[in-house]
Amino acid sequence: MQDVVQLLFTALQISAVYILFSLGLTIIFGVLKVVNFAHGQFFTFGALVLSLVLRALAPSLGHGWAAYLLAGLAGLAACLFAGLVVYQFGFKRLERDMIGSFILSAGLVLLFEGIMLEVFGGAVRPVPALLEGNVRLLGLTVSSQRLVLLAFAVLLTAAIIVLLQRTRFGKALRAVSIDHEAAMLQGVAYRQIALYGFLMATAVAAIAGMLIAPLAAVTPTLGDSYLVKGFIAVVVGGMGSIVGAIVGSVLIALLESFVGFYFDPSLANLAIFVIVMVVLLVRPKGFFGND
Amino acid sequence: MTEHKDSIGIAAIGCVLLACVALGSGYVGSLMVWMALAAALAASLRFVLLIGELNFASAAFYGLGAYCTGTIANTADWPFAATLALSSLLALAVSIVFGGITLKVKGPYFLLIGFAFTEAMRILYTRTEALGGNSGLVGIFPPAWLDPYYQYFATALCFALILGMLAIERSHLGKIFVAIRDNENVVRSVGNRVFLAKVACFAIASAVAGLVGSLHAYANNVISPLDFGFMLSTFALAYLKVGGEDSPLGPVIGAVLLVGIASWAQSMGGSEHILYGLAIVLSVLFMPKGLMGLLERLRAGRGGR
Amino acid sequence: MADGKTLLSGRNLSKQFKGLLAVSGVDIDIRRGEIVGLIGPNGAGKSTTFNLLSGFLAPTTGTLTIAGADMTGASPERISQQGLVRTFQHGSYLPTMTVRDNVLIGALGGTRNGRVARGEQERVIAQAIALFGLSDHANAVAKNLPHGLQRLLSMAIAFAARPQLICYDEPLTGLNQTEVAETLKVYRRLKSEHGMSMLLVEHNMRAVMAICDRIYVLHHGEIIFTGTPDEVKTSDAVLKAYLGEAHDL
Amino acid sequence: MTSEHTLAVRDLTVHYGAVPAVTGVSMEVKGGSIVSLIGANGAGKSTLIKAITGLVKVRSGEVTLGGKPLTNRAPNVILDHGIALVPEGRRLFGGMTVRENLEMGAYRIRDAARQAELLDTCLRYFPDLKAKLASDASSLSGGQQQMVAVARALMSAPSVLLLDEPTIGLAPAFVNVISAVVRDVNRQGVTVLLVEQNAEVALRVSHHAYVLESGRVVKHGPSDVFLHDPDIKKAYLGL
Amino acid sequence: AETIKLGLSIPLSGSGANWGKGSEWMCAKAAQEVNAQGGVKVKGQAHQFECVGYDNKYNAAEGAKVAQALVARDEVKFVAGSIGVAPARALQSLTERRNVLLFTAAWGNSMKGPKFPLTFSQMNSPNEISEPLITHVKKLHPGVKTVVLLNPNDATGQETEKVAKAAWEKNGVKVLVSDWYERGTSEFQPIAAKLHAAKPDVVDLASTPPADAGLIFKELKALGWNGVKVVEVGTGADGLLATGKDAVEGAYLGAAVSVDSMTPQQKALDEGVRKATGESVNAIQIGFYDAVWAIKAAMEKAQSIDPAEVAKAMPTVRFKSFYGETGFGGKDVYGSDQQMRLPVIITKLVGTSLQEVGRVQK
Ligand SMILES: Nc1ncnc2c1ncn2[C@@H]1O[C@H](COP(=O)(O)OP(=O)(O)OP(=O)(O)O)[C@@H](O)[C@H]1O
Ligand SMILES: Nc1ncnc2c1ncn2[C@@H]1O[C@H](COP(=O)(O)OP(=O)(O)OP(=O)(O)O)[C@@H](O)[C@H]1O
Ligand SMILES: [Mg+2]
Ligand SMILES: [Mg+2]
Repeated sequence: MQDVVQLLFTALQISAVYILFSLGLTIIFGVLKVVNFAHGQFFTFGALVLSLVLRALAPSLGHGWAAYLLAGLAGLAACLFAGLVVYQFGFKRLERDMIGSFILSAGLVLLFEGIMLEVFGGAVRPVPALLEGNVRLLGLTVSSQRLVLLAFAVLLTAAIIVLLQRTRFGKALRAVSIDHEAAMLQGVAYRQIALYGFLMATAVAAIAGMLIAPLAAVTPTLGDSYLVKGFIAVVVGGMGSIVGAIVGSVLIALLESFVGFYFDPSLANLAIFVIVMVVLLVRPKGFFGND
Repeated sequence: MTEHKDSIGIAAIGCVLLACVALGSGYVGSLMVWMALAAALAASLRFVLLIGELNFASAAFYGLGAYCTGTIANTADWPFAATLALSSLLALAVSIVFGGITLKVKGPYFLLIGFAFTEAMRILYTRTEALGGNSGLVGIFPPAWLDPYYQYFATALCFALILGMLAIERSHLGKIFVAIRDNENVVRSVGNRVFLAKVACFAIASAVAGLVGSLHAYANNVISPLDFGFMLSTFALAYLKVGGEDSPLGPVIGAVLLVGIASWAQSMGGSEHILYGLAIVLSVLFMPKGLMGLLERLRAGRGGR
Repeated sequence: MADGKTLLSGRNLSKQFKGLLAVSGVDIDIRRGEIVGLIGPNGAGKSTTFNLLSGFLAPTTGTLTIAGADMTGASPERISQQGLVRTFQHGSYLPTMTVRDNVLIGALGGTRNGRVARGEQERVIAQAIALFGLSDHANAVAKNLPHGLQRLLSMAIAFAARPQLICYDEPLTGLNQTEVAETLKVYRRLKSEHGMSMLLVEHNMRAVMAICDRIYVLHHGEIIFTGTPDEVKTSDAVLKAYLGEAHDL
Repeated sequence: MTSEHTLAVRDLTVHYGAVPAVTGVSMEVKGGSIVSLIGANGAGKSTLIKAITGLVKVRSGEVTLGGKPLTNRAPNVILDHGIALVPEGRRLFGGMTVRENLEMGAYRIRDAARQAELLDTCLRYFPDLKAKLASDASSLSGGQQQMVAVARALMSAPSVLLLDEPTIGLAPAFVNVISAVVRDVNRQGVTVLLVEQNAEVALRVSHHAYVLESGRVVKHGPSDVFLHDPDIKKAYLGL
Repeated sequence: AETIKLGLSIPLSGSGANWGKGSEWMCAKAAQEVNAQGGVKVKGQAHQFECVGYDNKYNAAEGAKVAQALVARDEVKFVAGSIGVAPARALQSLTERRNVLLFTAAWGNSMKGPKFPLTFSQMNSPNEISEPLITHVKKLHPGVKTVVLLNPNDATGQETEKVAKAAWEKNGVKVLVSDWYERGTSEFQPIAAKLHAAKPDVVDLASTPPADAGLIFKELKALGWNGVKVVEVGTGADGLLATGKDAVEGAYLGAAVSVDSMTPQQKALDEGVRKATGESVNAIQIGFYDAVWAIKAAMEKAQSIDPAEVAKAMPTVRFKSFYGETGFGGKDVYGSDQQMRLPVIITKLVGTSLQEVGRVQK
């Protein structure tokens, strides 16, 4: 019983990162109809910049909140800038060409990974936790950083849901995802909205990368395994659906925890891929897909 | 008229590669085989694109063929031709089952289910001791009588497969494939069995991928699970896109070019990725219809003047 | 009604979409060589009925018999093999293919189902193209055709499958009156020269009245009236539900 | 109304690739009037409308509203100038409810009260939609979708309304409804450009008419002249 | 005199990039030292060494491409090092047929032995490391009764697991669980939870790469576990510390070198690798340095630059390795003397540095 509770809690914690990751993917797919393989690179880039800036600031600011805030902003800014460049000179030119933009993103993965390897090197970069130590909760031990991550995930997700469901911007994003020309005819500035959507997704990826950095091996390949899981979460949940991305992420985290615990972790990976196929057979557009 | 032009173009490229095998050193021969394998895989990907689906599982079927060949080569003393045939048939059989279940799903979902299948197969290989686990299988050699000519054989067979797929594309069956991509309800409404046609398309492409995988195993002598990860499909797609997916020549030209670049970039170490990535990015951005599209435009431009 | 002349017979057909009963208890019969119209206000359930008859939707209740065989719940392919071919309200053609290849797909469907003999394909294709006045455009790509020709093309595709019953969903929308007149001529030839029956969903009243032998009027998913064009014109119920008071026919 | 809502097109040429679809068209829709644009299939009517609303690029020539140049501006910018379009093929947002579709129509109206008011007006024009407000727009029948498309354009409170074949696929009763709505909207001061195959309907509601053939204006004049001159009817309208 | 090309098949991208980069640097450094000392003297001629390395991306297909490029295109006759079982096997399948001498850091037992007369191992494998290390740890912690094992699900992991399991059991420690995970895993919580649930005295992460090992120990610490930590074939402290922080304190490593106990010359090499990769030199990279010196010694002993001749001389040479003078052995285990004889250095993480706690010279 204790195991089950612990595992549930583990799943919850893991799913926090997956959710943040897959939210970005699903938004980009929704708005731009791009299956963006390069999403993981922004995640990685955020973490790398954070580690770099934190180290630079350590002598003067130590590892307090101030240092984190500055480093976090730097990471965010760097990612947003990269996102801006990638959108303006890349995806924008391939509007709505699913295959073309997919290949473009695959090319970007190689390009970015190569560049990051040159710039940051392949060594694992240590990143101190924002909050050190562990907390005891309901008889379970949890690292404080995980709680920070969880809190951010909940807040960001809630914010995004409100943004998409309640605001004019959100409605415009949805309309654009369905028929961008028709949306323009209603006065939606498509290019601008698409750019904002892309940057929003990029920002979420960067934040997720920076939050997981203290708990992960920060190297230029950090995002790779999240990418695969993130995509599966999005597919299972239904591409373009926010709720779907969340449900998919939680499902994967549950599988990972339980199958990993009761069988073995490598089998858990296999199970995840099998599940995705089964789900799609039963619901060809994922749980919440309608497009 | 243009129909013949494509076939002749493909055959011509095939002949050039064969000639290079003859002229070049051992390495050039290997390079030509890799180009031919890549071209055939990309052509198989393009074949499924006829029904409008991106087949990311092509790497899985390629791997299936390779592993089937590797297993037979390591355990039984089968004739070479039988091994090739069985590898292809295995891919065919599995693809009929897989396609029969998954072809209800479309677009990005089909792409990603293929992606999942590819990764699942890869993990399965790593977990199966009989298949050599993560380190894969070794000692997959073509029979001694063929060994000196294997590079010719593999290159020629790949191009024969590409031409064979082109012939199907040009047949009535091929027209039905394209019609399904255009509007499957119309195809269905006049009484064509759409689902059957889709599975047929997928199975043909997969059988080709399986056969090419088998050739790959013999060409490299060694295979490992990571050879058949989703990156293989991604690269095949890049060949297709850079060459231009509208033309049957596209995958061939794309494969020859990009495999050539990769070989040239090999010595750049880590920067290889940068160069290769850049090549893909630039060609997608500046040649939206691939090299073939660019050629077409140039020709049209000259004709128009 | 189960005599040899009955080609299609739907009994008590209904379709429920979540909370909405889009078609309810529809009885419909089409005899060989008959041109039948299906009219009704927007949202009456005409396209839904079409989908039920052609197998694109499975009925919630009811049975469907085509050429003597029970086709209830059968797939579109099965129903087409039984001799019923339909078009769609929108985009009922293959945009990236040439006119010829579009028609070829229809002929191939017929070939598969034994209605077009193997050696006959070329002839059938040529006939279909000529019949619908597409001869000048045989090698044009469908998506580049003007809308009117695209409409004619979709009819040609269906014709090339050589069905016994062709169902056209709003085939005349977007055609000008000359084109409408030409098309009606073709319909008459389909009936007289090729012995085909036809079911038409159409809002162009003048055309419907001119061509149909019999008309079903659908309203809120139910058949409210059946009769000859003349009977329909004089029915108060129809006028009220559909034509609006001050409409001249 | 005034000339500030006069939509004018001067010497407009539009190509698809190398093929011209509209060649040197000049046209004027006087502020406050209803103008119809008629012509056979493929005459270039939709292309012209798309060029005005920024959906296709203009090769040469000029589009102006009340003298302000609007050539080749993005569709959303065009809408900001008060020009709304009911596009060919409806282009509803499938997956969003009818209500949300209408709200999207009012995207540029930020005032909630004004939005509610506009919604009321639309539902008055198309009472059938009341029952469908919460339905997915893609589940509507063809005709119902057409009503949503018209209503959605009205939700932006346009000063110029362009309609591309709004009666296509509509039952006769609804054709009359659309005509009535067009007239009513026009009485409120909205300038209307109506594209129709159905020349009779178009000529009955409009003040002035242009006939397009193979991408060129071949004839224009007051609508009643068109409607009553048998020669013109025969030559240009196939009536 | 001709310049002799030394080929390398190494990962230069992906997660193994750093191993490859460091190896390339070490090879070049050794070649430079050899050249500076007047090169390789064979039959009165002084040959120079030059290293060429290509990215094998850790898989067989790329490994085969590298093999063709090295052997068929560049006509390399000596391979001074290769990393990764799958790509190394692809290389071996060519080198043995084409009379090319091959050094490899890959541990695959299936690659070694009399069947492969031209293949040599440049690094200690679990066969050499496990038993001395585990025996030593048991000696330091006589109280431990139980252990759990975790390995990546790959060739390296599979071989390590067998040897490690046997070694623990031989020392009277019960193996409660032996688990596997997929390389490239990023979330180790479930794995840690499972290891923790077995309540072991020792956690042996065997061939788990250092950064992953750090993450696992960290999760274990969060769960409240604090026993004896072993990373059997752990190659360095940097990765462990980067991810594990204070949770890896006291971990025992079997394939690392302690910088504190390095000679000035070793320190200089460490510095160089650190510049190239950002991390301390590790046992894999050292193997590339050693291989160059071994090849030189064998060439001079055989007085030939023919790979077959050189290979014949190899088992009998003594050469200057990173760790001092040594030679080849391993006949008892592999059937031929093709294993470089290197000391097993047992180190312990104290604070942020490794301390040597034992050294076993076979
Ligand atoms: N897939 C669906 N899901 C839910 N409701 C649907 C669906 N398809 C149709 N409907 C509803 O069923 C009713 C009948 O629709 P149908 O398309 O059959 O009308 P129609 O008679 O063809 O109208 P039109 O002349 O406008 O094309 C409409 O109210 C429509 O909203
Ligand atoms: N996207 C396109 N690419 C190429 N040609 C096109 C495209 N859209 C339209 N055309 C061609 O341009 C010409 C004008 O088309 P347009 O749609 O403007 O005609 P229309 O008058 O609106 O006809 P309809 O009444 O059928 O809607 C036609 O010949 C058409 O085939
Ligand atoms: Mg309808
Ligand atoms: Mg039009």
